[in-house]
Amino acid sequence: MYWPIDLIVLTFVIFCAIAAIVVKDLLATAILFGAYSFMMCLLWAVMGAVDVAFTEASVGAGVSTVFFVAAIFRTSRRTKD
Amino acid sequence: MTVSSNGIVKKDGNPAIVFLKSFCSFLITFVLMFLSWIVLSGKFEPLMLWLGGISSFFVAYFFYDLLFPALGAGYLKIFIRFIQYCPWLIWEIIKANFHLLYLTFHPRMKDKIDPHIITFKTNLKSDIAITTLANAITLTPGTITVTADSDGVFKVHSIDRESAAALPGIMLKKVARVFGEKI
Amino acid sequence: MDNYPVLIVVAPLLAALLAGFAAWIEERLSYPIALLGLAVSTFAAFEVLMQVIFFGPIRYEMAGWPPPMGIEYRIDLLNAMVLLIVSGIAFLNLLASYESVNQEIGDRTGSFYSIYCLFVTGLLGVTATGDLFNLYVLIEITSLTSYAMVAMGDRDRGALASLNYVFIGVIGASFYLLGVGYLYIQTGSLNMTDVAIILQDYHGSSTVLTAFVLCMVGVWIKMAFFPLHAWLPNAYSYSPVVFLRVVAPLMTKVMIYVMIRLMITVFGFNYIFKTLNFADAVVILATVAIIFGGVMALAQKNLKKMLAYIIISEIGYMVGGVWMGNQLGMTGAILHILNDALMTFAVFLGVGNIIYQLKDVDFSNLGGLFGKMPWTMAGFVLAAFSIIGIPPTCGFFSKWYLIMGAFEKGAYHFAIALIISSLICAVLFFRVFEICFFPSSSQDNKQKDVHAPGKIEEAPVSMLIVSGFVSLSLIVVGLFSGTIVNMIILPFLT
Amino acid sequence: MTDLLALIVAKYNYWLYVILMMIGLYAMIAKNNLIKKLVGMNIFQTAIILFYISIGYKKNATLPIIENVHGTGGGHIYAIDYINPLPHVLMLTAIVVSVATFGVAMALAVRVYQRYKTLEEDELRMRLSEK
Amino acid sequence: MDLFVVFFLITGLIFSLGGAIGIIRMPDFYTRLHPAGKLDTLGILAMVMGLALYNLHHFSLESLLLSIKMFLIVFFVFLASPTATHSIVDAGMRAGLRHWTKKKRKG
Amino acid sequence: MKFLGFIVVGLAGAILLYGTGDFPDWGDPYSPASLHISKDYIEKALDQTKVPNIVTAVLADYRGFDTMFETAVIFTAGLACFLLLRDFREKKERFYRHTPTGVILHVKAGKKILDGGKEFEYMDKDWVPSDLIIKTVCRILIPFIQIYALYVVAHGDFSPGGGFQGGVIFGSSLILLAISYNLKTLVKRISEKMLGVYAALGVLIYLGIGVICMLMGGQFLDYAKLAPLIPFDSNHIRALGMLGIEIGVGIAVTAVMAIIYINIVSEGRHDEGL
Amino acid sequence: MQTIISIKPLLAVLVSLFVIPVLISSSGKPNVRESWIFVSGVIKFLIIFSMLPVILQGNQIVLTLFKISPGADIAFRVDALGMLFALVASSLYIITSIYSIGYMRGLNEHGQTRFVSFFALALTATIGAAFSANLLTLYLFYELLSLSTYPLVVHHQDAKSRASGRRYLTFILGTSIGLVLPAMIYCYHATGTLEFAPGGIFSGQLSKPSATVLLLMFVFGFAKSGIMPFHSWLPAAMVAPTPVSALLHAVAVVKVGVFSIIRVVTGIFGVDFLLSFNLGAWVATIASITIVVSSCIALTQDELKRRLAYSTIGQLSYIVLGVALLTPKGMTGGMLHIAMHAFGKITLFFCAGAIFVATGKKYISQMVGIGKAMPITMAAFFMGSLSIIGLPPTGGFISKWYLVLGTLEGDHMILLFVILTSSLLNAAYFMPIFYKAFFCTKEEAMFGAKIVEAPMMCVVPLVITALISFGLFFLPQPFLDLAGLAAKGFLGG
Amino acid sequence: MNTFFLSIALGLCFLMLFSMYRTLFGPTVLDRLIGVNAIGSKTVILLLLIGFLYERIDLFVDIALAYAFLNFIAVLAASRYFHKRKGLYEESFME
Repeated sequence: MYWPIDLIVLTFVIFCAIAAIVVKDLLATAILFGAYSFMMCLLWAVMGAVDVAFTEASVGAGVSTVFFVAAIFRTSRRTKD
Repeated sequence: MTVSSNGIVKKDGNPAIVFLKSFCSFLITFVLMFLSWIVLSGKFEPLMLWLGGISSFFVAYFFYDLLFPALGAGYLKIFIRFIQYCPWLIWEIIKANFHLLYLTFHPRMKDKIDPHIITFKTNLKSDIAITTLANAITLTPGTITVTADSDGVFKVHSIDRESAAALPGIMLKKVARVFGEKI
Repeated sequence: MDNYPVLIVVAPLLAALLAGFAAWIEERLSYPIALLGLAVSTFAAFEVLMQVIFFGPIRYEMAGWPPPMGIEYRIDLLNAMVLLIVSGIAFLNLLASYESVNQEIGDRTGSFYSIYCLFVTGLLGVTATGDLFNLYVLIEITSLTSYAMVAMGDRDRGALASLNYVFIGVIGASFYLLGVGYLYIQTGSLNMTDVAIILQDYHGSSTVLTAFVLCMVGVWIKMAFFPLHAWLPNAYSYSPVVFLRVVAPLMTKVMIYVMIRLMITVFGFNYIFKTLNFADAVVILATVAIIFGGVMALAQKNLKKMLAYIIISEIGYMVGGVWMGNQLGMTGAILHILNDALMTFAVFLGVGNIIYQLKDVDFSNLGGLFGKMPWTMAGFVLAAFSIIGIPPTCGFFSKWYLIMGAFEKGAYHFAIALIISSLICAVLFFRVFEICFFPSSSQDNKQKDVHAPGKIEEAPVSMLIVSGFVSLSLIVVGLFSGTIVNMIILPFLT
Repeated sequence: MTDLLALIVAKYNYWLYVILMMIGLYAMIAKNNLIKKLVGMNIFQTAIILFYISIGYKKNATLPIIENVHGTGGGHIYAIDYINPLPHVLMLTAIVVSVATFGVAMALAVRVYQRYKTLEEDELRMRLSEK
Repeated sequence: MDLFVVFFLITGLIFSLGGAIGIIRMPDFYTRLHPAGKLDTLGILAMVMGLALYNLHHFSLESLLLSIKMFLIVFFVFLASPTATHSIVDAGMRAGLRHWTKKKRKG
Repeated sequence: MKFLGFIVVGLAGAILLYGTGDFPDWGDPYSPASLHISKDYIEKALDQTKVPNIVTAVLADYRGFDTMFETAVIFTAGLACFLLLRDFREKKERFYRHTPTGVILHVKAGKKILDGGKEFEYMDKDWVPSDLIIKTVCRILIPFIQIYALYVVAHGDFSPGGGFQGGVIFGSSLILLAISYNLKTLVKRISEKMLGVYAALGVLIYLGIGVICMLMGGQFLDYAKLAPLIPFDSNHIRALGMLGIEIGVGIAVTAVMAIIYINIVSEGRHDEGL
Repeated sequence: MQTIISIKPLLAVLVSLFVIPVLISSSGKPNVRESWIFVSGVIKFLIIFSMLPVILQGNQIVLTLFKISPGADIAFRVDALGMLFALVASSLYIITSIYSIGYMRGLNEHGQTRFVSFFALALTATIGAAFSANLLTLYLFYELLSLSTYPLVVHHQDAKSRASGRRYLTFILGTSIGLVLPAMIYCYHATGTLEFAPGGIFSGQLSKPSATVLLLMFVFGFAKSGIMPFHSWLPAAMVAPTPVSALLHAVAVVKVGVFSIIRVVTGIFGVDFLLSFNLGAWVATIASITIVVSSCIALTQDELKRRLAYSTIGQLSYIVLGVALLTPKGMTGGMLHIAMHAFGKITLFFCAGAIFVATGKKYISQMVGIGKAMPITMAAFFMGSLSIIGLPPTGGFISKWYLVLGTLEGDHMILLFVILTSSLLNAAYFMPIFYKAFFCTKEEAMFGAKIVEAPMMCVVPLVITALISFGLFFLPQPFLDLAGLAAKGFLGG
Repeated sequence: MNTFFLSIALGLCFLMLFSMYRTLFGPTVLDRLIGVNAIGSKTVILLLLIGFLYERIDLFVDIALAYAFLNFIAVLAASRYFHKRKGLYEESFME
């Protein structure tokens, strides 16, 4: 029933994933990765996996991104690819 | 009673009064937390209420100084005045948004806008007042607070001239009134 | 007491947590706590093995839910044996490594013991469980602890090696998880026996085939089977000795166990050797692994790295034996799990003692060690003989069965590879012995200057006792391998 | 045409999960930067989660949380009305594992950077061979 | 009642649309923040209000609490969104991003 | 490497796509996965455990053993970060700022600033004053986030969420404190030692419940055997057991998230972060 | 024929194993240490000797230690052949231990404790191999022997000895792991047993080609026997101290190789089986080639010990040849040659060692006139070489006599020719030594009056062995009986 | 009403595309941050809408709330980076 939403969000997810690994700035990667997690969370919610969505929201969007930024803060943003 | 920049309450003065003040602060936090719990939970079984009580106690015990670092007398007053201030703010926000909507959809948007940064100083003292004003500025017409420091100096980015012209103006007065400060 | 099966796993976990506590409160307590936990675990494993031998397989239902719904521990002979190996070796290693930990880890020993116990918990859980997903979680515990431990050893290169290990490890575990997913979508169950029953109707399904391939690739990555081995040498050679001594013997063996478990219990021999037909290819791969590991080991200049490549070679033995698809090969592989665990442990105990005194095990440093650490080296020599496969050490007997299995299947290339690998091991170890035992007098003087004479002494007694015990057990196990085969392996296989 | 659409609707989730997984795997194998690899790793893991959640989904079913507990005495619970909860459970665990791995890997990356002042693999290799 | 709901939702959608378009069209980072920070916030307000109203269809204590909970989101967003905006703008300033000015474009 | 990557990826993708061939349709209610054990879970969970959220019931009860190890994984991660990064060595030089005047003092290694120096603030070379607005807003928000987190922990039985999610949110609130003020504030409020102890305590609660069940004569984690210990509500004993372990998970996760964050962001020095 | 279960074989094996810790613990006190060695040697000999009557009555002593898998246990069985070999080895061990005291102290060698410990270990392995009941046990002790002699070979720890040690291991371990192990496992796989049975264990499982390959794998695999082309470890191993060369590389190690070949040929393949495929000829051919070639090489060697080593290679092949004849006389002769050659060759090595101790000379060309300086030694040397050449009145004559009879019995004229030729060659490479030693002018003599006999401890043993090999001509009884008994057993008589 | 909600949800998805554009291509990191922030706020609504579609709004409110919190934290952390580390690199081709 919700497959249009599902499909659109899934497409976004794939865009985000590609962008996250192509972009040439690690902070941007971190941010895109956050967006990726948001999308994933939405996707789980659409598919009815509320618990997973909740976890993904709290982990992917919150903690993971923060860890990521923290790690970049302590290392470097530079990347060649 | 002062608050250092790292958020730890420094207790000076009479220990009894300090304790009383902390306790009041704790109590208010507790009540607030418990109310939040009830709103969130929506269950009135004894177990849940007990859990809520414990949780609220826990949060209030460890973090009361965050919510009410300096317990003044007028919190209730401020709260009421803040409620009164809200509708006005919302109205302002809606106005601002229509303005912005207009700008956004305008075909020659780039002629309409003229971003620049203005700086002004206010006499607001308390953190909370400054923050409220800053957030209000951010939410209302075409302006975003860039920095606001504890001396009350604001740096504002505004999207066009007329938005900038309105500052600080009436908003400052309103906020100052809410928090009982001099302008 | 009926709760022994779960006690095996829970005791180390409890010890890990209490050691973690103690790390903050009174750090000296951590060591006895960890030791106690592992001792309890070993005892429970021993009890379970006895029960299984005399009364047949044990099923333990977690939380009292019947198997397909809940998680169950299903302990049969193979399980019980591996459990005893794992807990016993972990316990002995801990017994031997008090001084070594103090020397290497320094100011956070409490946490170290905690993470060590967690690692052991993971391995034991992997071995004991009868649930596919539970297996994954426990694999991840072992992996995570390994990542941390590998990075702790070498301040310089450890982190990088560990990070590469993380990538590979995650790919491996994820492949396994995917495989489980493919199984789940086809069967709807996660319990091994349950899945096996349902799978019988789906032998032709492409999903099951994919699931099988994925599971195997995942497990192979984790065990560092030949084309997927790249992580192992670095990861092992940079980890601290205490950990090395337990990860090198146990990690790969437990993964081999997982492979056997998947092959026997979940997919079934009929499926693998009748429906599918790439067993020969895997045996060839194993052959290549054996040769490759040996050849690479020849090229190494560092004892740890050399041993790491030998481990890769040994993995080839076991995988080849299992995929031989006959009883002899399987017997050999299972016996080799035991033997290889013991002999790798023994050899690394020796290496550990050397490192305790020398800090470095490049070949150039080892001159004349025998004179200085005779007991250590005696143990090392025994272990080396076992790896070469000289009777009556245990390494010979598993090789015996493996070669017989190869003959039975007609996989002569595998048998030849085994022989060649033995020869290579002989070359490798005698090269080491030559340096350690008979330093040529001309070089002797130079090397004496390197570590001022008399500075190197024998390792602490606790290390020596364990080392001696394990080395002797190599012979004992070798001599009683007939008993082991008859009491444990053959009943399991038939 | 409708058949094709039906097929696509029936399977696209699985196909897209494969694509996602390939992206992650590619990043893990071929990217030069260690943090990029980490991102790839996470994408890979999420792809698996997507796969599992897709298994669990059922059309015209509701969430696996039974509503109105006190009212259930009247009606029986039918499995077909509820989305399969088991994959969700498994994936909760998997997410936890992945975030734990992620944290540890980040810590490792910080350590690597402390030592070598770079996170690029080729530069790291160069540093190693210099030594 | 439904009419209100529809109205609120549509209004919210329009505001959000404005925000989205603004993000695309605005010439530089600082100006983009204006629609992003404000229009979206108001969009959320409107839409949540609509949904909360809809939720009150079957009026009960539970649904009332639920609606209050939704407003909690709004309250939260109203606190957080300007702060986030401010934080981003501050970051831009500190990062040394120069803002777009009319003069420059002409010159 | 790129080429190899393409080959491997292509191969893996091909295998996986091949495997999808025999899949049941997406969302098919009659797929094997939906018919076998998940059916039992859905239909029996409420009766057997009195927990309406089937996911929680399965997570914490039927497959509670998994979840225990999941918690152990989290604990491991925290421990690993501590072991990997924690650096007890003192920095070579330190900077202190005198709060009232803003004068910055430079202190060499080994020397300590006057102990009564409450007015001195430790700082790093990339120290910036924390932003007033952010600070104030976060100050207000953090208690609410925390009560929400606790709510999530407690309501794992009825709504999505549970120990892990609640713990993560609570941990995030601590992280938020560190971001909006500075890391020292967080470390002062909840010491490293406390975090370590909490992390172990959380898992220990979980494990302890399991062991108590065992001591009461049941299987490991068999909550039904807890009934004699709890005087009321023996009908919901399994739900209560689950609540207990959710609390344990929550504590552990909170502590571990804070540990990981603190260690990563300060390279293990616990002095200065984002 | 009775089968008696007794613990004596185990005791015989373990005596010198258990003495090792004692040796190590008394490493600071040489006298105590050496008396222990002597005591253990005597005990061992006595245990073995006590079994002799039982064996001579045609009985067997068996003992199973560990059950590994059916048909392949760790087990001992004492039969005539094993008894013969064990008797020779253990008796010579006593003598050698006395000799090594003199030699090692005379040269003031380093690492004496290590030396004697591994020496004892090597003897354990030798006796174990002699008493093995099946191929698995034999292989076990064979490997143990290889490993325990390695430290003895590299005893000097210089570059040369390390190179020799490497060569030694390469050949011994390489062949045993590379050839014997797979062959053995194949046997077990094909037949399900590895027991040495009088008629062999194969009963039609093997075709001729595979049997040939298997036999060759065994024969070449037991490279300790010095069969060409896997012989070159033996001359290389001569860098070891002379007691090692004497006991191990003239008696224990090489004889274990030969002994293993005999065991395999008779116990695994069985005489009938070999005859039916005419496989004995293969082995005989290889042995003949080895005999002739090694004797020729020996002619060219200048270093005394190397010359003896090549002589050993040739003599060992006599034994193999004798067994490969597959006739009663031939086999008796072959097995008898184990004993005869042992006593003869050990005398020669003792002499070489004594010369080295006394003069420090290794090369024959440097030994001009030595007979006058060391008359006793050189007399013993003469006696020993007579035995090796096979001239009466020495024990060597008897075994060679039986060999010749064997060739006649089997109608192998070429082999007879080979034996005779090589005896001539033997004479040709020994006689120049005497010539140099005794027949020289005063001017040519390289040794002044300073040079006297080696220490007492060196001289006495070599005299004893020389006398024994002399005495064996007149009293070959126990050995001859044992060899005959063994041959009868193997031929299914 | 469900159809209406669905169409609103699709509309929001469509709007998300714009924000997504900023996130994917936005010249500077901070532009991406804006995009993410905007996506986050839309997702909150989407979650609520899905809740209505499933008729289980009580569950989805929790998620939405958590989502709002955590989005805020993530954005704050990312922007906080720039408070401490200067420089946007040579990415600034936006003029």
